[in-house]
Parts: sequence; C-alpha cells; structure tokens
Amino acid sequence: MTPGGYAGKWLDVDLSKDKIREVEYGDKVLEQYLGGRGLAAKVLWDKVGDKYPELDPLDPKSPLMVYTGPMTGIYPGSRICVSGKSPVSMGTVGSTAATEFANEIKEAGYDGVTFTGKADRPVYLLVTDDGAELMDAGHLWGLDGEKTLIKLNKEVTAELTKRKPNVGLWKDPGMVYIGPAGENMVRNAAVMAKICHACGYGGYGALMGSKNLKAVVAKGRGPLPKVDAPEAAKLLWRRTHQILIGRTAMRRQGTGYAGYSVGAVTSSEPIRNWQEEWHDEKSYGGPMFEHRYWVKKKWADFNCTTNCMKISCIKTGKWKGDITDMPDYELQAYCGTNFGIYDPEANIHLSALADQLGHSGINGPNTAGFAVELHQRDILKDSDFGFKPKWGDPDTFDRIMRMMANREKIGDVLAEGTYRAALKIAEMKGLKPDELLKYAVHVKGIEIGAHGTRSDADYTHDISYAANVQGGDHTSTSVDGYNDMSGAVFTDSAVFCNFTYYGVPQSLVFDFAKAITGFDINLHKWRSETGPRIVTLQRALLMLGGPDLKWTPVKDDDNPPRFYEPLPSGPYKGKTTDRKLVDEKLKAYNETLGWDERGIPTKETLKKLDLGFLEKSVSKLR
Amino acid sequence: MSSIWIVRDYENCSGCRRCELACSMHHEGWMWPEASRIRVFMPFPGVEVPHLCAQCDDYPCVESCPVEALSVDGGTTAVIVDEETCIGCGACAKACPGTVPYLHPRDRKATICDLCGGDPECVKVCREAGYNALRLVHEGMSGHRKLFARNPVDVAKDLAVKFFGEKGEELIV
Amino acid sequence: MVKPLWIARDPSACSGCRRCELACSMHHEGWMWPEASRIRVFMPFPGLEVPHLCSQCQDYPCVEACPVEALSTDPDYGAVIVDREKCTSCGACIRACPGTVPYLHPGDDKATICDLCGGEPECVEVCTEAGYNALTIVNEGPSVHRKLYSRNPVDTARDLAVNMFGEKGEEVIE
Amino acid sequence: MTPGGYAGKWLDVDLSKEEIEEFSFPDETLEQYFGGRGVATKILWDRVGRRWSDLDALAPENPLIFATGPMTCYYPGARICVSGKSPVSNGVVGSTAATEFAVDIRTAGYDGVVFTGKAEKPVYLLVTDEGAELVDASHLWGLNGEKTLIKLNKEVRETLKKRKPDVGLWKEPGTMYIGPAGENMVRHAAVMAKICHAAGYGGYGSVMGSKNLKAVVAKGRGRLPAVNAPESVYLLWRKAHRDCMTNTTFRRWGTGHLGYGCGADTSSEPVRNWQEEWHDEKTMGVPHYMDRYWVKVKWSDFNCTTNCMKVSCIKAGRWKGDITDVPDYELQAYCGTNLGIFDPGDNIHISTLMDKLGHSGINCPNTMGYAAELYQRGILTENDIGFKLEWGDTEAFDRLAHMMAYREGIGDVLAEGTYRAALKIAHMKGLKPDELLKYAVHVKGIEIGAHGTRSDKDYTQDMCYAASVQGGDHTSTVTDGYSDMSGAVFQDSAVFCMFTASPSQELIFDFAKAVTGFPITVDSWRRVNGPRIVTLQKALLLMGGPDVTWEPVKDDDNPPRFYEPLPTGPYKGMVTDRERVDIRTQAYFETLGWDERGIPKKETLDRLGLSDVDPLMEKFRQ
Repeated sequence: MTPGGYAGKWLDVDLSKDKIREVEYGDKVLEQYLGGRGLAAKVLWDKVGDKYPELDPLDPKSPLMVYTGPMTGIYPGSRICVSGKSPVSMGTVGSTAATEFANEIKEAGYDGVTFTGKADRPVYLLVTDDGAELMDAGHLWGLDGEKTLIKLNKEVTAELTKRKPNVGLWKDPGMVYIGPAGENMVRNAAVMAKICHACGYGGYGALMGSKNLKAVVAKGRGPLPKVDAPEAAKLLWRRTHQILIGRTAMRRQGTGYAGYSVGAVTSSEPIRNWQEEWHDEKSYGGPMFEHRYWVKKKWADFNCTTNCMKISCIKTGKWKGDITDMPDYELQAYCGTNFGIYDPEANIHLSALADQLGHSGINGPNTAGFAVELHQRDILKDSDFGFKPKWGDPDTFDRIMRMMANREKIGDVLAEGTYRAALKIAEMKGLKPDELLKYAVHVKGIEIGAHGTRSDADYTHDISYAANVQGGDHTSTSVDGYNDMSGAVFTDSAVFCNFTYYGVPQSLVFDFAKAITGFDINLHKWRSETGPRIVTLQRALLMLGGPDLKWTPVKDDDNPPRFYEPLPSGPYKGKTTDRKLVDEKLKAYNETLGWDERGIPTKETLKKLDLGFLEKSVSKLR
Repeated sequence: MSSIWIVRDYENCSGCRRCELACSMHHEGWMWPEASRIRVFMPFPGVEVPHLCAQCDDYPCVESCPVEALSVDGGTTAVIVDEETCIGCGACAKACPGTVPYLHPRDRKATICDLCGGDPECVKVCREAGYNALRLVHEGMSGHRKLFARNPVDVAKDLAVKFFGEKGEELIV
Repeated sequence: MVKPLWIARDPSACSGCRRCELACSMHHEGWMWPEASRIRVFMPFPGLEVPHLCSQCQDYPCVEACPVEALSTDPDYGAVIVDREKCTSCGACIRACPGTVPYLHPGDDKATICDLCGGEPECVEVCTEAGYNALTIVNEGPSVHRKLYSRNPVDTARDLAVNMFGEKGEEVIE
Repeated sequence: MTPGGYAGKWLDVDLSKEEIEEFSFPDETLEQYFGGRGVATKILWDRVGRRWSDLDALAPENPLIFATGPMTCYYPGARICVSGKSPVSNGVVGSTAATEFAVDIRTAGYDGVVFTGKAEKPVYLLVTDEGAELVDASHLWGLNGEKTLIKLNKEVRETLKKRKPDVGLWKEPGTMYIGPAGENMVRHAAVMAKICHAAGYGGYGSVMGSKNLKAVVAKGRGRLPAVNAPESVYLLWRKAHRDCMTNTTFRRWGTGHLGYGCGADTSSEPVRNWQEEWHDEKTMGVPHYMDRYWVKVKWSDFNCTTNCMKVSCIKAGRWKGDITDVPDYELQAYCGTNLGIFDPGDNIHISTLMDKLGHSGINCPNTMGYAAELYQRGILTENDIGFKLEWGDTEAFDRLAHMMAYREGIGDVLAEGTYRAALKIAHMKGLKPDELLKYAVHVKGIEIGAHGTRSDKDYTQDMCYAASVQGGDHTSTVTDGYSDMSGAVFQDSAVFCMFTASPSQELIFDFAKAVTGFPITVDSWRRVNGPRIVTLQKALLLMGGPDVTWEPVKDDDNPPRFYEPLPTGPYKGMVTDRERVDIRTQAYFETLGWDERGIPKKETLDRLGLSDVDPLMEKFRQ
C-alpha cells in the first residue's frame, strides 16, 4: 500500500527510444530516501552503479531526475527537486525551485519523472491524468524563458480543452523549462519556472539541453495524495500557516531588503567578484526597489503564506518591460553588487535577463564577475571580449551574459563555469592554473552563494561550504554533521521550501511529516540515520566524480583562496576565515558522519547506513 | 441568512491558492485544488485570478439545466447542485458568461460554489493571511454581479496591462 | 524595549483621507490641526499620497544632532521624545533627519516628532478602521532598514508615480 | 465672538485695483445663511441687488465667490462652494467641488474669498497664514489643467520654503484653477481642482477667465477653527465615519458601476444626446474599468472614508498616459454613452480631456452631443464642423472639444452652451428657434445632469429640474419644497459632500449644532433657512438678464425631449407625465409661499426677512 503523501508512481522516460514506463519504489527505499534529493541520488546509483566515474553528465545515458517529495503541496511552500550527475560538481545536487508543476504532477498521479537517453528532435513531456506523452518542441527551441512560458501556456491549455471540452475551463498547466543557456549546454545553466524561479545550482539546465528536452509540463485534476493521518495533518496545516502569517518582516520585505543589509550590516555580500564584502549604498535600500518597481507586494507559491516574493516591473527607460521577482537577495547581490552596480533598475534588468536566458542567477554572474576581474588583472584583454568591460556598467554584464548563453567568443569558455573557465584560460594564456584559481570563488566547481565567511557575522562560517557535499550551495551549508542533517537535506528530500521551514518549530515539522507519510520519522532518527545516509551517498558520488574531473579529498574540501584574504573595507576590515577553525571543524564533521580523516566514508559506516552497495567503488578512494 | 456576495480584488491575490485548499478540505475532506469551487487561474506568473460563481441575478446556469439539477438557496443566493439529478452534460458551464461551473474530476458532476451555507471558507483563509483578495459583503442581489462572471483569461489580460503597462499586452496571448 | 513596535507604512495603499492627521492632532493638540499632526500626508500629485512620519532610525541622527539635548528616546517603544522647554527651534534635528521628518510646530515653533502615542498610535487605529492598512503595527525591533524609510516624500512620490502611471509618471512631479 | 466652526474673516479682492481687504459677517447673517451657497447668494444680493438684470455675468463687476461653510473639514468630505452670477442661467448656482483648498484657506484663517474687478494681466491669489497676495500667472496662462497644477505645486512650495526655510518640509498647497476653456470664457467652463475634480455647474470657470484669474492657492498651518462643543463633535465625527463605512458597494465601486446600471436598470442614462436612455453594453460594466484601469482602488478627499473615487490610468494604446478619476458616473454617461462611446478606454480619454481643457464634464459633452445630433439630422453639415461628427467617433469628439476650448470654427458657437448655441445656429441657418430647441436638453440654460425623468425609475422625477432654481443641476433637484430643503441646499451651504451625508438627518443637524452653537434643527432649516436661500435665488433667477431672462411657467418645465416616449428598453413608450409636473410644481410653489407662476409673494418675502426684494418682484406679478 502506498505510504501517505505519495502518488505511488514515477515516470521513467527513455528519450532515445521514445518509451515511457511507470515504475514504483518500495516502501523501504522511500522511508530511507524519502524523495527529491535523497531518492534522486539512490535512483542515480541504481541506474549507473560502479560505472559512475566514467559517466559524462552530458552523455545521453546520464539520468535526469525531476522529483517531488511526500510533503510537496501539502506542507506550505510547494517545490520541485531536479537532480542527477551534476555537470558542474560531478556529484549530485538536490536543486529545488517553487513551481505549480510540483503539485500538478502529484495531482496527475505521479511523484516524479526520470529521463534517460536523448531525443532526436526538441521535445517536451506532457503529464496529465491520462498518462504522459512526448510532444514536439521544435517551435519552442531557441525561445527565451518568458516566450516559452507564454506559448506553452496557450498551447497546452488549448490541447487539453480540445481533448475534454465540456468539463469547464482548464486551468493553466505547471511547467519547468530551459532557456537558451540550457539549450547551448552552458555548464551551470538553470532549470526555470514561473519566469523568475530557478533550480539554479548543479547545472541541470545543461543536462536538459543535452537531452533535447525543452520543458516538462503537467496538469492534473486529481486530489493531492492521501495522507496517513488526515485530521492531524489538517490541524498541523492550520497551525503552520498561523506561525508563518505572524512573521511580518519576512512577509513584507521578503529577501528584497537584504541587498543593503547583508553588505552594510554583516559585510558578507559579494562586491566586484568578492574583492570586498561591505558597502553602505543607501540607493540600494529596500524602499528604492519597493516604491518604484514592486507592482505586486505579496506574491506567493502554492500553499504558502510567507509570500516572500514580490513582482518588479521596469516601466520606463531603456529596459522598459522587464519583469522579474523583487529581485531576491541572491540576485540583488550577484546581478548587482558583484558587478559593482548599486542602481536598482540596472539590477532588475540584469536579473530579468538572467531569467530570460535561463542562466542560474548566482552561478552565471559569478563567472561573469570572474571574467571582468581577470580583465582588471590584465589576464583577459579587450580583444577577448570584443569590447572594454567595466565594473558598474550594466551593458558590460548584459553583453557578457548574452555571450555566455550563446557561447560566443570568450563566452564559450566562460560557459564552462568559473572553475573550468579558470583552467581553460590558464591554458590559453600560458599561466599556471593557481594564478587564475586565486580569483575563482567556487567550492567543488559550484560557484558560492552570496554569503561570505570572512566577517563570520552571517549564517555562513568556516566549513559551511568546505564540508558541503553540494559545494558552494548556500541553501544547504554544513554545520556539525548532526544538526544540519535535519536542515536542507530534509527539506530538499521531502521537497518543500526552506523559508517555510526555518522559524517553524522543527518538532512540529517532523510531526507533520509523520502525519503525512506514516513513516517512523522523527528529528533524532533523521539526524542520526536518514540524513547521514543521503549525505554519505552524495559524498561518495562526489568523490568518485569523473570523467573529466576528480576532487582531491582534504585539498578540495576547502574555501576558495579569496576567502582567506583579509576583508579590505567595512567594520570587519582585516578579518578573514580562520583556517585553523576550518581544519578542526572539518575533522569533527567527518568524524560525526563516520567518515575517515580524508572524508571518505568508512566500511562500517556504509554498512550501518545500509549503503553496502557503495563499498566496491568507495574502497578505491581510500 | 441575509444575502451575501464574495467581493474579489484580483490585484490583492497573492496566488497562494489556500482558498482552493480550504474549499476542497471543506467539501471533499482533503486538499483537492481541482475539486475546489474556487480555482485560481494564473495565465501569466503574477497575474492570479480567483474564479468562482458570481450568483448572477438571472441565474443563466439554473435556467439552462435540462434536468433541473440546479436550484437557488433563497437565503445566501448561492446556486445549489443536486448531484443525483445532474447528468454531467456541461450545459450550465456553457450557459455561464464566465464558464465558472466545471465537471468534478471524480464523477463528472457539475460543481458550483454554494457559499458554504453563508460562511465561506475561502474568505476566511484569505482574510487570515491579510490578503483580502476575497471579502464577504452583505449586499442584496444586483445586476452588476453577472458582469463579474468573466473568463479569467480576459480578466488577466486587463490586469497584465495595469501591472506591466504596454508589456502586459504581450504576456497573455 | 517593552514590546518591539514599529509603524509599517505602504504609501500605495494610502487613500489620502488624512484621518491620521486628524486623529493625531486631536490626540496631541485637543483639536483637528493637520499641520500640527506628527504624521503628515504629502500629495505632490493627486493619487500619490505619501504618509510622512518618524521611522525611529536605529542610530537616531536627530537625537545626536540636538545641540541642547532636547531629544531623547523613550525606553518602552523607542520613540523620539521632545522636551519642549529645552527645544530652541534651531532646526538641527530637521536637517539631520534623512527624510526631514521633524518640523517646527505652527503653534509654539518647537520641534515636533511622533511619540508613537505610548504604544497605541491613533493614526494606525483610524487607518485600520477604514480598511486601508496603509499604516499597520508590526512587532519588529530596531533594524537598519528603518532609516531607509526616512525619505523625502516627494522622492517617494516620484517612484510611486512611475509604478502607478508608467512613463507618464515621470512628468507628473517636477 | 465668532460662532463655532467659522474662521471669522473673509477676503475681499479687487482685481482691478489689486487691493485686498478683510471683512466679516454679523453672526445673524451667518445664522441665517450659514455659508457656501447661502452666504454667496446673500453677498450677490447685497452687492448687486437691483442692478442684477443689467449685470453681464462676464463683466468685471460680477462678484466671484469661493465660500466654505461651518461644517467644512469637520464633517466627512471637505468641499468648497464656487458661486456668483452664472453666465449660463443668469441666476445663482452653488457649485461645489472637493479640494484641499477648502482646508488650507480655513487653516490660513479665512472662510472665503470674493473677487471683483478684472486684473490687467493673468494673476493667481496666494493665501497663507501671513495673509493674501496676488502673484503673476502669465507663465501659467494657456496651460492645461494638469500642467497648471504641476507647475503651481512646485512654484508655491519653493516660495513658501524660501520664506520660512527652517520649519521643516512644506506640504503642497490647496489649489483651484481654470484650463483653456475658462481662459477663453467658454460659457459653461468649470473651476478645476486635483486634476479631475470640478465645480462644474454654473460656468464659473468663464467668470474666472473674464477676470484674468488663473488660480486660487492657499497653504495654512493654523488649527481648524474652534467649535462650540468639541467633545460631542469628536463623538459625532466617529459616528459619521462609521456611517460612511457601512456602504460597502459605494466604497468599492464609487459611482463607477452606474455607467452600466443607469442604462440597464433604471433606463435614465443619456444615450446619443438623450435620444435613448436604455442600453445593455456589458463593456461599460465596472469590471472592465476596475481590472484594466483602476491603479488606486480607494481614493478619498480630506476626512472622507467613503473613498468613492478611484484613480484610473491608461497605460497602453492610443490614449497612453491619460489619468482621471474612475470616471464617475456623470462622465461615464456624458463622455461615453451620450456620445455613443461604449469603450471604457475612449470614455476615460474624453473624461481626461474634459479635465485638462477645464470643461465641465457634464455641460460640454451635452453641447457636443447636441452638435452631433444636429449633424445626424443634417442641420449642421460636414463643412460647418470641418469633419464628420458620427456617434462613437472618439477622435472627432476629441477635436470638437479642443475647438470649443479654443473657440475655433463652430467651436466658438458651441462654446456658448447648448441653449445659446441653439439660438445662434437657428439664426445662422434661418430656422425657427423651436426647431433647434427641440433637441436641446437643458433647463434654465443649465445642461441637465445624466439622470432622465422619463422612466420614473431614477431619483429624478417629473418636476425635479423644472422647478429647481439651479435648473438642470442634478445635485440640487427638488421634490416638495420642504424635505428637499435639508438636502442639497443645506449641504451646499454647510459645504460638505452629499455622498458622505449620513442617512440620519438627525446626526447631521446635531453635528451642525455642536459645531456652530446655532439653535438649528431639521425643521427650522426646512421651514426658514432653506426657503430663504432658495427664494432669494429664485428672485435673482427671475430678474435674469442681460442677454436671457427666463419666462415664469413656460421655462419652469422639462426640455421637449423629456416628453418624447422612450424608444427602447424595458420602459419603452414611457414619458414624463406632464400633468404630474404641473400639479407638483404648483404644490412646490405653494409650499414655498410663491404664487402659482412661481413669483415669491410679498408676505413670504417679509416672513423670510427679504422685504427689500419685494419691489423687484412687482413687474413679474400679473
């Protein structure tokens, strides 16, 4: 009998053979890996196994998972999780984004889709109550995010109305899709949703591009899956919303006010490719965005009352017509201060451009900032760009981002992501890699989120990124190998939003999880067993890595060189990340999780966590 | 029970769809957005339009039903569906100026808002969250109600122009 | 801080009825005196009404600037308190305030600043009663963002104009 | 001691001699005539009196009056009353509009202003706490309404800031001004405020134009005048607002839903110059205005919670950039259905144009509709007008409105108002006046408000215009000469808004007593104060002249069109019942103590303290 919260069926799509199967996963696997990030890593291993290091992520055989979790749609803040072998970190990333696609596919009776193979022509998958089918997407290939969504909305609604005309109006479908960046397999491209949402980390946009898969669309009319204890679930649902409704600051400002305060207060905001982390530009304060650009001040995703999102629209001037969300803090930083830009309008434009092109709003601009610093350091010349790039000039970064998406000139190299671009440019310019890696702010290939560790005043500290199996992913940072196991690892596997998790008592969330699934799930069990199992599996896959790249234990389990340079300005001037603390806490982290001092899972741990199947491959790493 | 009506301020709608959840939990026992009597359309992100019965003064749906499965609750002025008699022909959906009624996914029976007998759940959760996109007013029957039974895509087209100016005209085709 | 409290303000929801000015002046002055209200609604162009009141900046620039220490902060709710005897009407606090919020009282020429009505602001009460919610109480402690709200209302109105009227918005305020 | 609610001082401005004095009224006059319309009529009688018939309304001697009332600013909905000898009816109209000018003039210490004489170059009056002064306005002459307000806001704020720089921010002043129509003395031009408010009836815009007076501006910082019983005024103030807030429909739609309602429900809406009064065009329904155009859904005037106003803005298409209010019902009808226009966008455009040119949104489109019907009937030809003038052609009416405002071509004739234009065109075309007056929908020269009397379903029935001393003014219609005395006559004299008038008369008169301390009751107003004001207005209306004098009985009637059966709609065939008009007109005259021809009797004049008016009534008695 299907456990509560699950539709009970997953789709398995072989794009090469145009074959679609329905598969099921046993209760045991679901209890052990839940869904989303956890289940995706398990399914990836089951499909690839010991040949993992030889598998090129952009090869047709490389599977792409688009999974929900048992709590998706029911717990406030419904999201989808996209995963697989990451073309960026060579490990796996549970990359999530809020989208109606998540609850629509569950209403259609499926918990997720696994794609393998490569379609011979651009396609998109359409999932409805009557099953799934591959539709031609030739006319959508090459369109930017907004146009893709507009056309798909119209086309799918018309198709569904044609099939069942007299059931009343068909609502618009939920969908995830890629932009030009994904199509051209920009390594850190994102999987987009709702024009300005993105599964940004991991580069799964490139994975979709490599499979000629333009979009995944779903429209279901069934109920959300049954739960184990409905009455308890309803009570917990009301209680959770009451708590979320009480958080006035987050609801009113979202993260749109942090573009000023993370710089001015915690000195942890990337400025000109992280050369600085402090600024006090009042022109970049929340009200400067709110009054002139926010056309909707309370915008929420399915079943969420935090409504942290706002819609911005530029109504005058050069960029008239640009629409995006707020922008949220990460893009206020990366598409703003990281470029040396403190003008809200330019920031909104560059964020909207990143969404349209299908870039990840964090990784893409990180690479662009890296390129302009190389120009500042005279490693890259005007001729490489075809123009003279300047900090603080919106057109510079507008052109670089377009060049990256279309892989033109230097853009083709930069499209490989900051780490690989550094290696390539070193080769091109005849320099030692380390001379360039000095300016590359990434961990395990994944460009770091907009929270620095030097001031130690933000929530990101010493080993947040260094020990993280998802590298620079700021939404899943490591702490001590126990408390952080019930953080993003849990929310990305149960697949719901971090912002509706933090601030709600964890005991209440796990009661809710139990009421939904009926599993014997609680905070301690998750922190000591289920969480570590998923993270250990991810660690193993990450360290196996390959084929073009392998991370060296200990040496690559570290912050980027820049995070050890003293802060040049602001109240925390002179402070830097404490290397001694990093080494200590990294050792403690590995110990807690039962990994050896090089961070390789020991044989006993694998057995204890029921990960025996990894022993053969992992033993080679020891 | 004095005659009531649900006022809808589309620009306040956050798109959270809790109304769909509250309504389906009340009528169906569990979260079933597509069986909710109020459904939020989003032809373009940010342009959310809650779509529900407007209790027109001349009740075109009730008139059009070939088997008289629809009647009117004298108190709240809501349309009441007799599920046994309904044959799922969809006539009421076609007769409605805004195509509000739809056939229930489970049993293809006409599904129309019954105003929860006078204390609508959707209004409660919307007000609880402070959006006030749905507000309850105690007002008598009026000819203007029917004007609100509009196709949500047309409503969205107008809202898009109000939100985004000229760009709004390209967003919903 | 007895209970963290701040008046959140959403100018786009303001109807321009100015009842906040009446309620405030009746409370502090005994009678309707819009220009003696601690909250004043500016309307640089019809439709663009901006409630203008103290934001209790975290670093209280006005209190620092006062040459005769006539300004202090109330321990309970963090409001700025004016000692009208000490005030010499020099206007230092007006110039120090990023949004030029304080003004000299038309009656006794003394600096006049919102004192949050001891925790139950009258202006919020009448605004909520009318359902506009342009002014709402939020239980939030001091934050760096408060100072950003302290802006010249005409600049805020210029932004609102573009938001509401699009390109036309740039012509309606010179 | 000044009675409660009065500032106690008036300004007397002689524009020819550029002298400004202050004067006050004895308490007894204030108790009798209260303020606004009442005091204005008294001023006109005192200053003109016997010479009324030979005084040309557009001559310098005609006193132009801006009057507040004792309840202005205290009672919800602050307004100002503009009056003088009306160039349209040659009588007296108490024309009111909502404006912050009413607040600022009272806080500056004055209850009103009387202008006489004519300035030799354009000026505007500036009133502050320090007193009043005339300021050069030649740089404003010729500007449309919107630009005038924008420039004045800036200029006056800077002047005040220069004079008192250290008192903190100066708010913008309260302003009333005229547009090109007033400058070119279009007979029924309006006095504008807040870009889309207008003292529309009576044509006082042309009186301002005739005096070279571009605007009146005030900025006061004083308290509102003291009242007799502050505590009870406070309690009544809270109660009055609660009454305002109970009317949910009115707060939500204002009068914006009547553009459809008056046509479809009550068949009393002018369609194509009143040829029909019914329509069922769904496009005029309130959702089509609300969803696409209303950028602010709750917009109020000073101290008002009815917030019947909404800010509309056209953001795309031909009329991009037009900003107006709702449009309120009168302009939905007259700038829409009356011109055969049923598209909300076009309707908003014509309404905005009326505001910008300074036309009255009711009277001017009435004349334009009249011209269109003459074109339809071939009396006016294409070369008379210069272009085709078909129903529903927004561009054509746009051009005609400009021609009227700048008196070009046929516009010069039409600028004289429907009645006088009819006479002129009859003369031009060699036709008998009655053949042209058949289509002119006016009473006593004042074009009728957008509420017909034929269906008898609207609040305007049989003799409501015929017997009114303000003719076609739909805001001051009459019923029985007793109960209507405490309606518009009181509201226009106490000067507050009729939409916020509480349904309980008792509350209003308690409020008046608490403010002024006068022993005023509903009955005393209906028996004495009201009749006194209306009788004095009737006497002045009878004297009329110099170009037009209305004939008792013959002109105390509805326009011919209101006796033609309705051609369409549920009330097809219905017509105003002439017999009922005669009976109720006689009853009205009798109640007010006038003879059967409507001439005030001697004993009535004596009873009302108007004995010196009696000799002038002799020549009208048979």
